Amino acid sequence: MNLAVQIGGLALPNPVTVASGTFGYGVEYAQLLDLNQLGAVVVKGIRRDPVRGNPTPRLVEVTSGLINAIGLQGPGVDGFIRSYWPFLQQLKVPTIINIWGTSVEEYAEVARRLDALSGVGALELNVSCPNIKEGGAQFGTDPALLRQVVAACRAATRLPLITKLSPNVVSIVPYAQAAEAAGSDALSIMNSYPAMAIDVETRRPVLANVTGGLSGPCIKPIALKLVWEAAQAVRIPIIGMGGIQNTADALEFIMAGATAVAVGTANFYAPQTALQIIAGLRQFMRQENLADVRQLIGCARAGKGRAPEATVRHP
Amino acid sequence: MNLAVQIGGLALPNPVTVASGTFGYGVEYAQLLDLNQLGAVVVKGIRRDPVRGNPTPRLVEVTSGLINAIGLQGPGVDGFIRSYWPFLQQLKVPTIINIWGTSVEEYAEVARRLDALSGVGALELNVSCPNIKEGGAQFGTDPALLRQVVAACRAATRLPLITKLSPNVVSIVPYAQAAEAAGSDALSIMNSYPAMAIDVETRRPVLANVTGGLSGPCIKPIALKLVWEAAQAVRIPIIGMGGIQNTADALEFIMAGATAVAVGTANFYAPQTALQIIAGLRQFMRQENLADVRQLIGCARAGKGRAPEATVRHP
Amino acid sequence: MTRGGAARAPKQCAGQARTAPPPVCAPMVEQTAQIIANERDTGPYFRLRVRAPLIAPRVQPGQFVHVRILPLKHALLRRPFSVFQVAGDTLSLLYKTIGQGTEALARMRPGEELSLLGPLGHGFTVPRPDGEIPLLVAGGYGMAALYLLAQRSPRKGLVFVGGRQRADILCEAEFRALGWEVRVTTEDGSHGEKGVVTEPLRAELQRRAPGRKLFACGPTPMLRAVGRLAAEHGLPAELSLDQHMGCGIGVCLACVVPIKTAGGWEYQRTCTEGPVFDFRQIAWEAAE
Amino acid sequence: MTRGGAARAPKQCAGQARTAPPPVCAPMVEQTAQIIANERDTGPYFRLRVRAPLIAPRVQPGQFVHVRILPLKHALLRRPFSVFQVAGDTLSLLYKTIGQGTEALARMRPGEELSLLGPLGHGFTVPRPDGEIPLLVAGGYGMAALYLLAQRSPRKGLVFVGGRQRADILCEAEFRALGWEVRVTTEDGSHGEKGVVTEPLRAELQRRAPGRKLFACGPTPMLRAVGRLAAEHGLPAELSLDQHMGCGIGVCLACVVPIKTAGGWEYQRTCTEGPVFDFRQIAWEAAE
Ligand SMILES: Cc1cc2nc3c(=O)[nH]c(=O)nc-3n(C[C@H](O)[C@H](O)[C@H](O)COP(=O)(O)OP(=O)(O)OC[C@H]3O[C@@H](n4cnc5c(N)ncnc54)[C@H](O)[C@@H]3O)c2cc1C
Ligand SMILES: Cc1cc2nc3c(=O)[nH]c(=O)nc-3n(C[C@H](O)[C@H](O)[C@H](O)COP(=O)(O)OP(=O)(O)OC[C@H]3O[C@@H](n4cnc5c(N)ncnc54)[C@H](O)[C@@H]3O)c2cc1C
Ligand SMILES: Cc1cc2nc3c(=O)[nH]c(=O)nc-3n(C[C@H](O)[C@H](O)[C@H](O)COP(=O)(O)O)c2cc1C
Ligand SMILES: Cc1cc2nc3c(=O)[nH]c(=O)nc-3n(C[C@H](O)[C@H](O)[C@H](O)COP(=O)(O)O)c2cc1C
Ligand code: FES
Ligand code: FES
Repeated sequence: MNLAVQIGGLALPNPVTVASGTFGYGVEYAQLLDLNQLGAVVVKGIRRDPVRGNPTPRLVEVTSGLINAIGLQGPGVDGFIRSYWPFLQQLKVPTIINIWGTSVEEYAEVARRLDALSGVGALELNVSCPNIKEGGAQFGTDPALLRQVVAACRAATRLPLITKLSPNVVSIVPYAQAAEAAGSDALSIMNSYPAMAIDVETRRPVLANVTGGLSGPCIKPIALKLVWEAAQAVRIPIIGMGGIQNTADALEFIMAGATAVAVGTANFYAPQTALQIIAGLRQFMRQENLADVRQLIGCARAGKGRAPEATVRHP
Repeated sequence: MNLAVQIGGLALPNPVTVASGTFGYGVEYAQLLDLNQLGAVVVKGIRRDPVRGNPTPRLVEVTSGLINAIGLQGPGVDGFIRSYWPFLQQLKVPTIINIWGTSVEEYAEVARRLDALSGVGALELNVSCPNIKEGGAQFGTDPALLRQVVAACRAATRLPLITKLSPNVVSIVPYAQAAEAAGSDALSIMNSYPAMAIDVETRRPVLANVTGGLSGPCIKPIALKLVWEAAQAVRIPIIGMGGIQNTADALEFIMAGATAVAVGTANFYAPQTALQIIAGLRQFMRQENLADVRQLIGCARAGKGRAPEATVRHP
Repeated sequence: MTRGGAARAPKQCAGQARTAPPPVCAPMVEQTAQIIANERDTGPYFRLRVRAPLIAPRVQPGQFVHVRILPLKHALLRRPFSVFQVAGDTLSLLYKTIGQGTEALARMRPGEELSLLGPLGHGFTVPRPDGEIPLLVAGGYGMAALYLLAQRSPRKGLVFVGGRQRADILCEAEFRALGWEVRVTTEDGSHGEKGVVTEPLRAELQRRAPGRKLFACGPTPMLRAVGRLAAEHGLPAELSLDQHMGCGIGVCLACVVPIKTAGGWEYQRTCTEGPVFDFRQIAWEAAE
Repeated sequence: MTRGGAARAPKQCAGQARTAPPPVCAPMVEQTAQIIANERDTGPYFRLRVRAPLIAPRVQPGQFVHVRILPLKHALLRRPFSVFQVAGDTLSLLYKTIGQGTEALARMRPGEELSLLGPLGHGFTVPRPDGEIPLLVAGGYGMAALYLLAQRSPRKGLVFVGGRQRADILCEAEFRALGWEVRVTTEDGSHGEKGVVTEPLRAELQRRAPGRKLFACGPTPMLRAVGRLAAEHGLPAELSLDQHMGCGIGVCLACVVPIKTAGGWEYQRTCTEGPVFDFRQIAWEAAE
C-alpha cells in the first residue's frame, strides 16, 4: 500500500503534514507523538529578524473555531537555526520552513539563508498572514506582488517552494496561477480567514489586534472549495488545510484535489490527530481496496470518482 | 426605552429582522410567532420570472453551519404579488423584499414593478448570491457593475434601497462605498460564503450544484469583521447578519457598527430566535441603564465604548 | 416554485384535498418535550416516547415531527421523524441510529428534553370504512410511518414488511395485534420469506388487485417499485418520500421533489406538500 | 521570541532553575481520564477527581493540566486547571463554573471521560526545610494551585485566603489539617476579616518580614499587590499567572506575558516558562 506523495520534488512518506504556527518547531510535540510518523513537520513562520508579536489577548475561541492574532512571534532566522535546526535536522521526515518578510527582498534573503542549511525539505512562503500589516496579506491579495515574491525566492533557492495562498480573494484561480507561473512548486491552501470577535461585556474587540485569522472546523467548507477550484486551474500539487480534524476531513481535501493535507488548529486540542488520520487513511485504503493514495487525488471531479451507487462505509 | 431604528428612511420598531431565504414569505412562520413583533419581515429573493432552482441535494449540514445551493427558487414578481403580498401587506411591521436579476435592466424592472405596490418597506438588492452563475455574485464582486445595478434601481424606485454585499472580496470597503455612492440607503452584510462539501462514500460533491453558500454560526466572526470595516467606511446604516443565534451575537454586530441585525439560519432550528433576541436586548438595556439602543451602535470602536474595567454580566 | 393561493391566514389543512394545497398546513407548534422512555428495540433501532401535549393529539398518520437534539451542539439542523404512535399527550418515534444525530438521540435519558416542531407535512389519506382495502408496504423504519395509519384505518388490510435481516423487521406483533395480516421478507432469509418486500406484494396483486390501495414508506428504490406495481395494476398508491430537510416548515426549499404539472413539472416541498404524495404526481425522471 | 537552547531531546525540567528554561519541559502525556467524583464544594465551586495514572504521580505543585471537555463539541479548546490534590494515580481539580466549559464539566458524571494533557508548566519552588517561611496568598480558585505546595512543603507557614464572600473561601479546613495557620478575609465580611486578602498580609509583613517568602495565585490585581508588598519588604515572591491558553504546550504563543530581559523585555509563555514566575521578572508595564 503506497501512501507516499510528491510535493514538487519533495517526497513525503505520507500525505499528512501539520500547519505552520500550530506545531511550534516540532520539538514541543516530540514528547506526545513520534514526529517521524508524519508526512512532514512544518514550523512556525519566521522572518529575518526576531519578532516580538502582538500584545495579548492574541487568541479567542469562537463557535467551532478560534481567531488568532499572534503576530508571527519568532526567533528570526539566526535564532531558528541556533535553537531549533539541530533538533529538526535529525528527523527522518522532511521539515518545511514557513517564511515571510515585509518586502520582496526580505523574502528572498530569508530563502537564500535557509538554502544554505543542509537538509531543509522545502520552504513555504507565507504571503497570507492576516495579522501583519506590512507584509503578510498584502502579498497574497495582489497577483503582481505575489508573482514578484515567488520569483525572487525562486531565484534565491533551489529548495522546493510552496506558496501559501490567502483565502481572502474573489477567486483563488489567478493567485494559484500567478504562483505557478513564477516558479512555485506547490501551493498551500488555505491560511486563516480575517475575522473578529467583540466582548459584549467590555464593549471592545476581544483581540488586542482587533482582527485576527479564523481557523478550525468552521472554515473547512471554505477551504475545501478553494482547493477544489485551484486544483482545476494549476498542475502543481496542493497541500490542503483548514479545519481538518479526522480522516473523513482529510479525504474530502484529497478527493477535492489536494496531494497532501495539513492538520492545524486540531493539534491544539487533539495532538494525536495527524497520526490518527494516517492510520485512518490506511484503513480506508484497505477497505476500499486501494493500492495507492494517489488514486484518490481529485477523484471527486466528474468522471474521476466512482458512481454514486457504489457506496461503502468509511472509517 | 427606545428600540426603534432607521434604515435609510425606513423606520423599524426594533433592530431585529430576519435574513432573506430563511423566512420564506413570512406566512410560513405566522403560526409559530407573532410577525408583528419583528423589526421587519424580509422575504426570499425574487426575480422577474418564476425560478425552478437547482436540483437536489440543495443543502448539507457542516460543522456549526450549513451549505445551501437552493438556486433562488421562487414564484417571480407576479406570483409573489398574487400569492404572498396580500398577506404581507396586512402586517404592521415593514416588509423588505429581496430582489435579484441576471442583468442590470432586470434588477431595475423588478424594482420598478415593486415600486408600484403599496406598502413595501424597502427593497434589498441581492448582488451576492453564491449559487447563481449569471446574476448574483458577479454583480457583487465587481464595484463598477455593482454601482450600475444600484444606480439603475435607484432610478427605478423611491423605495429605500438596501444593497446586500458579498463577503467574497479582498476588502468590503470599495463595495460598500460604491453602493453608497450609487444611492443605496443601507447595506446588508453578509450573504453566505462560497463553500463546498464532499461525500467521501460516494466520492462526489454533496450538493448537486457542487458549491453553495456557507451560513450559520461558523461564519459569524467573518461577518462581524466585514460589518466592523464597512461601518467605518460609509455613513449609511448597516444590517448585520451571519450566524446570529442569540442576544450576545446580535450585540456584537450592533457594537461593531450595525444599526440592525438579521437572523438567518437559526430560524431553521430555533424559530423563536429573533423574538428571544428582542427580549434579550430589552433586558440588556435595562441592566445597562440604556435608554436607546442606538447608543450601542458602533460602541466597540476606540473612544466609543466604555472602559474595559466597567464590566457587567449580560443576559 | 411553490404553489400559490395562500396569503390568507394559515389554517388547518392536513388531509385536505391535494389539488390546491396552501403553502402552510396543519397548525404546527414548537414545543419542549420531555423524554419518558428511550430504549433499544432490535439492532440499531430505538423507540422514543416523549410528552408533547400540544402536538400528540393532533397528529395525522404519515405526519412527522422535526426534532432538535439539544446535545448536538455543532450539528445545527433538526432531524425529521415520522410519528409512530400516539397515546394521550405522548407520542412515540421509532428510529434507526445512522449518524451523529440519531446516535446522540440514542444516548439521551428519560427526563431530558428535546425540542419538537410538529405536526408537520401532509400525511396519508385514512381509508374509509367502505373504501379500498389498504396494502401497506414498509422497508426498515418505514414501518414507523405506517403504524398510525393501520391503527386509525377502519378497514383492515395487509402489511408487507421488508428488511435486510431479522433485526430490520419492526413491530410485526403490533400490526398483528391490530388484526392486520403481516407478510415478512428479509434479504438474507433470516426471518419470513427470503427476498425483497415487493415480491410478495407482486404475488398478492397478481392473485387479486382490484379494490386495493397501496401505502408505502421506505427507501426510494422500494417506493419506485411500489409505484410501478400500482401503475401496472391501475391501483392508487400513496408514497411517503424521504428527503433531507432544513427547516421542515416550508421556507428553506431544501427538501423539494419534482411534481408533475399541466405543463411539465415543478419542485414541491416534501415537508409541506409531502412527505406523502400520490405516486402519479411524482416526476421521477426529473429527479435524475 | 521564545528562549532558545533547545534542539536537544526534550527532558524533565519542572523545578529546574529559571535562568535557562528549554522550550520544552516536564515530559507531558495525553491521557484519557475517567471521572471518579465531581461534586459541588460551595457556591459555584466544584471538586473533580479523576484517575490519571500517567500524570498524577508526576505533578509538581503549581503545575496544571489542560482538559478537553468532550461534550463541548462546538468549543474546541482545552481548559487549564491547576492540580489541586494528588492521591496515588488520581488527581483532583477545584474549579469555579464561569462559562460554557466549566459549566459543561460540572454536568459530567462519574464514569465519564475527559482527556488530560499534563503535567504542564513550571510550578512553584518547594520550600526547603531550612529555607524561608512560606506565606501563601490565594484569591478564589487560586487556593487550588497552593494546596499541593503546602502539602509538599517541609516548612509550615501561613495561608492568606481571600474572596468576595463566604462561599469563595475554599479548603480552609484542609490547610489547617496540614498544620498551617489560615487567615481569612472576605470583601463582604461574611467570613473572617472584612477586606481584601492583601490587608492582613501587609499587617503580617509589617509585624515581621525577614525570612519570609511569598507564593501567590489569584486575580491579577491581587498578584500585583503581592508583588508590590514583596518589593517593599525585599522579599522573594513567586506568582502564578492566569492567561488564556490555546495549546497549553508552548506552540501557539497565545499565553505570553512580558518578561524582563537584559535589554528590555520579551514575551514568554505562561504555559511553558510559567505559570509561576518570580515577581521581579514580570514586566507589568509592558502588559498595559
Ligand atoms: C419525513 C421523514 C420521516 C422520517 N421518519 C423516520 C423515522 O420514523 N425513523 C427513522 O429512523 N428515520 C426517519 N427518517 C430519517 C431520519 O430523518 C434520518 O435518519 C436522520 O435525520 C438521520 O440523522 P443523523 O444525524 O443520525 O444522520 P447524519 O447522516 O449524521 O445526518 C446528516 C444530515 O442528513 C440528514 N439525513 C440523513 N439521513 C437522512 C434521511 N434518511 N432522511 C432525511 N434526512 C436525512 C439529517 O437530518 C442531517 O441533516 C425520516 C425522514 C424523513 C424525511
Ligand atoms: C494555569 C492556569 C490554572 C488555572 N487553574 C484553575 C483552577 O484550578 N480552578 C479554576 O476554577 N480555574 C482555573 N483556571 C482558570 C480556568 O482555566 C478558566 O476558568 C476556564 O478555562 C474557563 O472556561 P469556561 O469555558 O468555563 O469559560 P469561558 O469564558 O466560556 O471560556 C472561553 C475561553 O476563555 C478561556 N478562559 C476563560 N477564563 C479564563 C481564565 N480565567 N484563565 C484562563 N483561560 C480562561 C477558556 O479556557 C476558553 O478558552 C486556571 C487558568 C490557568 C491559566
Ligand atoms: C495560532 C496560529 C498560528 C498560525 N501561524 C501561522 C504562521 O506562522 N504561518 C502560516 O503560514 N500560517 C499560520 N497559521 C495558519 C495555519 O497554518 C493554517 O493555515 C490555518 O490555521 C488553517 O488550518 P486549521 O483550520 O487546520 O488551523 C496559524 C494558525 C494558527 C491557528
Ligand atoms: C437556505 C438559504 C437561502 C437563502 N436565500 C437567500 C436569498 O434568496 N436572498 C439573499 O439575499 N440571501 C439568501 N440567503 C442568505 C441569508 O439571507 C444570509 O445572508 C446568510 O445565510 C447569512 O446569515 P445566517 O448565517 O444567519 O444564515 C439564504 C441563506 C440560506 C441559508
Ligand atoms: S425542509 Fe425547508 S422547505 Fe422543506
Ligand atoms: S497556550 Fe499555546 S503557547 Fe502557551
